[in-house]
Amino acid sequence: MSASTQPFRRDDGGLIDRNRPLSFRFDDRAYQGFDGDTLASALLANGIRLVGRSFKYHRPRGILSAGAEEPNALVELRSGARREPNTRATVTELFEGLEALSQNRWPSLAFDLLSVNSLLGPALQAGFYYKTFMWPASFWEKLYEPLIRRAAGLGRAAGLEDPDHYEKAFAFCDVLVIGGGPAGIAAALAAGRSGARVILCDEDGRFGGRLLAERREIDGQPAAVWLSAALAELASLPDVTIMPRSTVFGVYDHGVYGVVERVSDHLAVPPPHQPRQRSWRITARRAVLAAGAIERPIVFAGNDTPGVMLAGAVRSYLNRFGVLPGREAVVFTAGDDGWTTARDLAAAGVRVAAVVDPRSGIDPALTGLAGRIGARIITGAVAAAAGGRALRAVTVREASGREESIACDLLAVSNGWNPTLHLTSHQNTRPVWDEAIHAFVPGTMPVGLSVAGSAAGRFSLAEALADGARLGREAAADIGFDSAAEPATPITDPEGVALSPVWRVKGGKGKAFVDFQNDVTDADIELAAREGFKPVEHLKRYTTLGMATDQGKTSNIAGLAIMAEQTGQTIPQTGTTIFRPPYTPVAIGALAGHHRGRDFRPTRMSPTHSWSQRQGAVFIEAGAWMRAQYYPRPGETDWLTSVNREVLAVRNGVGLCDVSTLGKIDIQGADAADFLERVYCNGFKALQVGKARYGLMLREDGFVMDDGTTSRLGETHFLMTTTTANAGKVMQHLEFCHQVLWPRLDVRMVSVSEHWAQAAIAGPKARAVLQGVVDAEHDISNEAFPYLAARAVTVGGGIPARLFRISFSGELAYELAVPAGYGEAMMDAVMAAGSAHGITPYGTEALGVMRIEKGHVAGNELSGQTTARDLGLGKMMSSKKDYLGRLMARREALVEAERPCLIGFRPVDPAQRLRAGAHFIGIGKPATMQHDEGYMTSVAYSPVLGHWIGLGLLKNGPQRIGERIRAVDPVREGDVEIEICSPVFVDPEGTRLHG
Amino acid sequence: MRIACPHCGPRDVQEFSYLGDAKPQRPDGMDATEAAMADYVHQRDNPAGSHRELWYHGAGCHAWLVVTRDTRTHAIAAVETMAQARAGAPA
Amino acid sequence: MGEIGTTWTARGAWSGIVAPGVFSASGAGVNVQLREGLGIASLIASREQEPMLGRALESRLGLSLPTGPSAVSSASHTLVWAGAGQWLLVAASRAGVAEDCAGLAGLAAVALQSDGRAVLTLSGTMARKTLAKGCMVDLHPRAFPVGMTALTSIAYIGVQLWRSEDGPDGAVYQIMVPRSMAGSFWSWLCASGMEFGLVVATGQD
Amino acid sequence: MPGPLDRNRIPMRYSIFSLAAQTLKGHRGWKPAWRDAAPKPAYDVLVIGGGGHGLATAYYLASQHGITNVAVIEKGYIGSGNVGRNTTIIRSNYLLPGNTPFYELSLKLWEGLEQDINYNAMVSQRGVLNLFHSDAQRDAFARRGNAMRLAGVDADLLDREQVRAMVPFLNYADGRFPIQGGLLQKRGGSVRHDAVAWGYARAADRRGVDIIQNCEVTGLSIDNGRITGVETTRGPIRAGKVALAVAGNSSRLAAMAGMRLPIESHVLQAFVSEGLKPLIDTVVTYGAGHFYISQSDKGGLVFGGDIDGYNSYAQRGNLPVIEDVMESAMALWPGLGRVRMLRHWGGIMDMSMDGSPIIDHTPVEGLYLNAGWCYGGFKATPASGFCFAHLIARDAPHEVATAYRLDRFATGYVIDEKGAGAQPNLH
Repeated sequence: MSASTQPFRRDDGGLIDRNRPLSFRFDDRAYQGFDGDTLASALLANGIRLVGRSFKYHRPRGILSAGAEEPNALVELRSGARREPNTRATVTELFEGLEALSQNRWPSLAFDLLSVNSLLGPALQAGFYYKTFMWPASFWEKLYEPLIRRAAGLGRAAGLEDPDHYEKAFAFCDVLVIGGGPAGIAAALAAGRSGARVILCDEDGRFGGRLLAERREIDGQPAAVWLSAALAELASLPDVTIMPRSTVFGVYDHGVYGVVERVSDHLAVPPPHQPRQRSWRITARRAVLAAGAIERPIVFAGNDTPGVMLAGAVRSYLNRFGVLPGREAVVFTAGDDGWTTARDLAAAGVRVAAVVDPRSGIDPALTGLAGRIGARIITGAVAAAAGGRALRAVTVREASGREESIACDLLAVSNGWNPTLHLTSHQNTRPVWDEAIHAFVPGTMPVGLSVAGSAAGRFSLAEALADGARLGREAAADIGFDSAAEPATPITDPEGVALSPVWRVKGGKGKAFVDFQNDVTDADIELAAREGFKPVEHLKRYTTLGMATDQGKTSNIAGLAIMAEQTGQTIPQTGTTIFRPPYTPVAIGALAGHHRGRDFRPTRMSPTHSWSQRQGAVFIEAGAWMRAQYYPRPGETDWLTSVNREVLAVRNGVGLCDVSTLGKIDIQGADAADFLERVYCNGFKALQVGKARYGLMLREDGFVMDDGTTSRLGETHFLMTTTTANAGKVMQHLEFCHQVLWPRLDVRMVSVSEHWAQAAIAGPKARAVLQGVVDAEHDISNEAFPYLAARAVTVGGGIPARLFRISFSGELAYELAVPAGYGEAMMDAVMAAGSAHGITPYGTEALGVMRIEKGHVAGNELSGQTTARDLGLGKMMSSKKDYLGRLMARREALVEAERPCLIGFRPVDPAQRLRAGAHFIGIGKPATMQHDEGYMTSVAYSPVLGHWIGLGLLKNGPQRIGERIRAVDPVREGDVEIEICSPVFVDPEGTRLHG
Repeated sequence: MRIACPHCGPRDVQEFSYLGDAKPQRPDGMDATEAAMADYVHQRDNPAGSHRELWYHGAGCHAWLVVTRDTRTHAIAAVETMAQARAGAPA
Repeated sequence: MGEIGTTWTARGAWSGIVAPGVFSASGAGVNVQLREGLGIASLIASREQEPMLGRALESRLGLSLPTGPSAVSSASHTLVWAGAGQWLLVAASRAGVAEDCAGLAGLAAVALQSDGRAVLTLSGTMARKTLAKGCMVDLHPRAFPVGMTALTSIAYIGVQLWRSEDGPDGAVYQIMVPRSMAGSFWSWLCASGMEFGLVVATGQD
Repeated sequence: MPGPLDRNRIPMRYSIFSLAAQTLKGHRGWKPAWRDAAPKPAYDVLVIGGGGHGLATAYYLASQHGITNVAVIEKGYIGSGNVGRNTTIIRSNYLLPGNTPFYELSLKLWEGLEQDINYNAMVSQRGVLNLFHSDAQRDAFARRGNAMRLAGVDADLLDREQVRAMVPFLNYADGRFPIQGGLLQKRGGSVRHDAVAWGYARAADRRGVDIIQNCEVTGLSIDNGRITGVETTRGPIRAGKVALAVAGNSSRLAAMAGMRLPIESHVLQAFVSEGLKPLIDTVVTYGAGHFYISQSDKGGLVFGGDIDGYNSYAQRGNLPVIEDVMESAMALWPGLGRVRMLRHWGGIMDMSMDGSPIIDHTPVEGLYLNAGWCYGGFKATPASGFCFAHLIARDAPHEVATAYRLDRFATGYVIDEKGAGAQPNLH
């Protein structure tokens, strides 16, 4: 395959596979690139310069860099539900069929109507919006803001459910090496040779870092030779893991690193069962940061014109991708490094019109090079670039002030490099200024992290290799992995690193950009200084400098330098911003992993779940559980019909309900009773063996925490039940009480919630049914097994079970517990035994109706804001013992007479419906907060009474039975006259219970 | 963040839940005063620096632990079981 | 099961959740053996009775009580550390576990858990890589040798896992999760292991 | 009434006209938004803390009470605390009578803020929608919505279909915790957070308040139980009254006066996505996890979740909570999978024992405390300043802030919206 369709592709060279052409589309036109290309290199190979429009002014923008720092070349990658906005073309590996659209332009990239903003530019300076759009106030939401919002933003999110899946993973290592360039590889080799477990990550799909972009020699041979040998050795070390396409995005406490691995992003769609991305939590005892450095642009008029490119990026495109970023180049450099670009351009056949360098006394080796490649040397600076959608010429100003225009389609800019030290500041430590290299270098480091090579401001290849080897070795040795003799550091070819940075060239015509992506100009920074936004955080927040998706990777320093110039301070006096994680933006899906949709959190299934399914249950989420809500029968069209039937079946006959979800805690020990005395507000010492008791637990602050029945199975053996919702919380609480408060108590506890399936059998015929289930040797007659009896029995011919005579419904009722595996068999056996009695399965709705009919409190009343007294349970609070919450429950506010207390309600007009959440207001009183007397906690339709009933908390409630009041429900436009009544609506004498 | 559980070894913070300052001691018994209890329940030193605090290894061994941690840096100086903490606590 | 002369049928913890089969387009990197019918009891040593408990178990089962996070096994029983002063006794058959514990009164608080756990054995060349997608504990062979156990959580589900042995394809892990969350655990395991290929079998070993 | 002003020092009013005029002059005429003042030896009132609450307090001392011999001292730069680190939500959807009128005053002040302080803080009343996922949650939201309506606050209880019509892109298909409806406060919304600090600073400065940056308090001068001034890194400053408005650092300052507070400092993380074209035009909170999300005028999705849960002054958190937030995001809104999180950061929250704030005297005469804002401090900024200024000026609480007493933990008159009890990390 020839490169003829790619006019800017070099004939040979580079790390692309010319035998594997790939088709792709950009803005709906078809192009070709090669395997090994990035989208950016493929676009450049096809002569595409204009790739996007800027954020505020909609200026035409091209490709600035060849890496993750790219501020301009952001595209919408892929289409439909897979569309990924703001994707950097420079790090997007080309794949067959890739589709990308330019963004932030309308109607088209070449002709963008919003570029009119450029004309408004003078008014749209930093902070302009703080100064206007204030009148009239209502216009903000109606007019100004919608306009601003529509114009703002970059790409368009897919807006559809992401079809790909993600996962998480956890890894551990002795030494994590971040960055797979020469320093990182040397570090991984040194650590790996010692036997340490090493993980080497690089964001690129290919290891080698800058070596891939440079024409360098190591030990007298092309660097590629060293590189392949080093990678082969790493691959041979069993405890070294190499992770390509893996970005270490954040440094967290105690050696935890966040890493995102782009498993399938280099493919059109993920292969079957493969995630798109995987987010890793890597725990490393030591880490070496070898993330390299990021080249710095120079601020001058028109510096954002497509065709102005970082000089190092030019070398990447030439050498790694075999692409000519232009045909007529000018190099503008403030250091020796730019001259290398001139050399490489010439070697690739690009005409270098001039090398512009403001420095005097440049190394003659460099100036000699210019002569050999036929480039003019101009001592001066580029003051402006012109061309609009593609660079046509640059204005060069000599030291004398003389200006001339030089035609070119590529300007390579070199202003030195900033260490990629972002990760070092993730724990809020600040980088420090190194005057010798005119750059910030890492300051105080996160514990366990060291920095090698360019990331430490040691920019030469020789330093990278030496640093890497030394730090990799030291990191391993630090934790006990000693290497044999240190191998000699490889010898590299010479390189120049002299630099005298130029932050800004003033006086050119047009806007000079500091932050390309947020369209922050030098004038914006000057304005910020004028208005007093001088501290660097103010500068950043006022101008939005460094706040774009690139977090200012190419802009922060120039911004600081210009502010320093305005305030007459140095750069370090002006300050630096700390970089916040993530290093590069991370897909939300990746960090969520498996946990979305149904898998957001585990679902707990009762051991009788499939039995309920077979009975046709409608299920409902109840905290972590799925519970049977009701069991509709054919012909029942609404839930209330089903629930009414279930309630009446229980009240008139017998019903069966799964209650396995209750928390069950086995408590044993000589002091178990004493322990219960302290955690419950009511007494437990006197509870007889074989009996159950209702217990109420307070928090230490005196409010009710949880309730449940606790049974004494033996002298030193109790079984506590908790509410479903609080099971875990109560277990933790009891462990706290035992381990922290009262370690001297001889008590042991363990959750047995999962082992037991439990069902309530309730209704006048419950005993008759149970007698057909419980093995005959157990006498469960009313005399032998009275109310609140709790004993071990057997069922089904010897299966160990527990039977409790307790009732939530107020009926004669039992709870039967069997090992969970027998849960469904128990339900079947109870149904079979009950068939003659018309037994009916009932769900949580009917359970709720019956507990409201009986005035029992549940979750809506146990709100954490109620006291025992509020709930009518004040008498349970013992005065004879110390227990959790005893003293705080006595506080003034908790015993105030006026506190709303639990009471019952019924509508004066029985046809009217009640609603939980309605507030109580006196008849004739205005519905205002001042007249609010409480609220309805729970309501139900009572099929026994034939009308709605409610429980609620009302000021002086118990003293007001018979009084009428209103249940006001403005959010549902309800206002119902209700009568205050006893909270026990059914069988207030409790005769059914004892039947 | 990692916490080295004395029973289980170093584990991710995700396995633990936090209660707070380990210093306040519950005024136990019938003689305790409401004021002392209110202080125990509500008042905290809340230092910026070394802090002895209670953590619960809920997703692990269910042990309550005393962790000495710097609230400015999150650096952990010690993790003790309740028994160790009591043995080492100043009288 | 069916240790008792009952007509009731017990339902396994994995029943209705996962059945034997192959879950993948290709490959068989992960073997899952669903284990039903184990006897499980939690033992918490009574105050100052840990040495006595150890001796009782030693004489009864020939296993010495682990004092740290490890598991010891005989042909029929495993004792797994489950927190300070706590263990799980895992018997190959649930029928005998109550009897195993019968002599421990006074030495330990015993609570049966046989039906409260869903248990599986995970092995295969990709077992560790699969576990790494949810397990927050370092399972490298050096960090997690044969016999080691961890109480931890995977995908927000509490697990007890131990490396029971090394087989031909490397480490073999035993994993226990709460019965009520077996479905969610399988959802995670299946999603995590599919790329390597999961082969599920039932195991009465 | 405004105090005496130095007319020459007043910067010009901000308006479309001044902007146009300055545009023609190349913006050369803009003056500093506030003076960078040096400390004077003494002030009538010294406000410690140059965050939103401190600056608002100073502004209202001047504008409402004519007290202008006031300085705000800030250890770093103004707005460096939570006012510049939050998720910018404003609302007054509170349940309890101790809270609702206060937050409603705050919302009313937000509604007139820009005209009052002549600074566009982009107060955007786009609505705050709290979703519910169970019957019990619906009942609780009905209770809360009704409490709001009784207090004169707008509230609408939406069913599932009404929610779907408003935010159709959420997960209504296979959510672990299905969306059943929501409580909507239409007047809630968001504000450009930094602008609040700058706007109050500029407005206070115009009324004569000194704003002193890089001035850290190192000690409180207390004489016979009465405050007389403070020691700072820029020397001692005398003051008749000293007002603490230092959020996460409240306990550290209180300790200088020998006080312990019912407060723990916790880290709350916040997140922003890359800039996107408009996706969501309201604030949504997920009721089945801790998660809230909105979109800034610049296009970034701004979102957050639960606090990390441990005491921290580090202004940063850890991965478990970050992942929890992302999982909630995906559970609620599966279309976010390919949207990228751009930055995350943390703030220090002064978590109180009942989840509600304190605006009160302290046992030290002349020393006033404004603290315990938990993670709700931003929305409270105007009313906090307004009521704190009232307390300082008149030595009596403002009528909507009478419940925010320091002694309420001893008396039991706690304001516990969640019913979580005296454990700060559960609020």
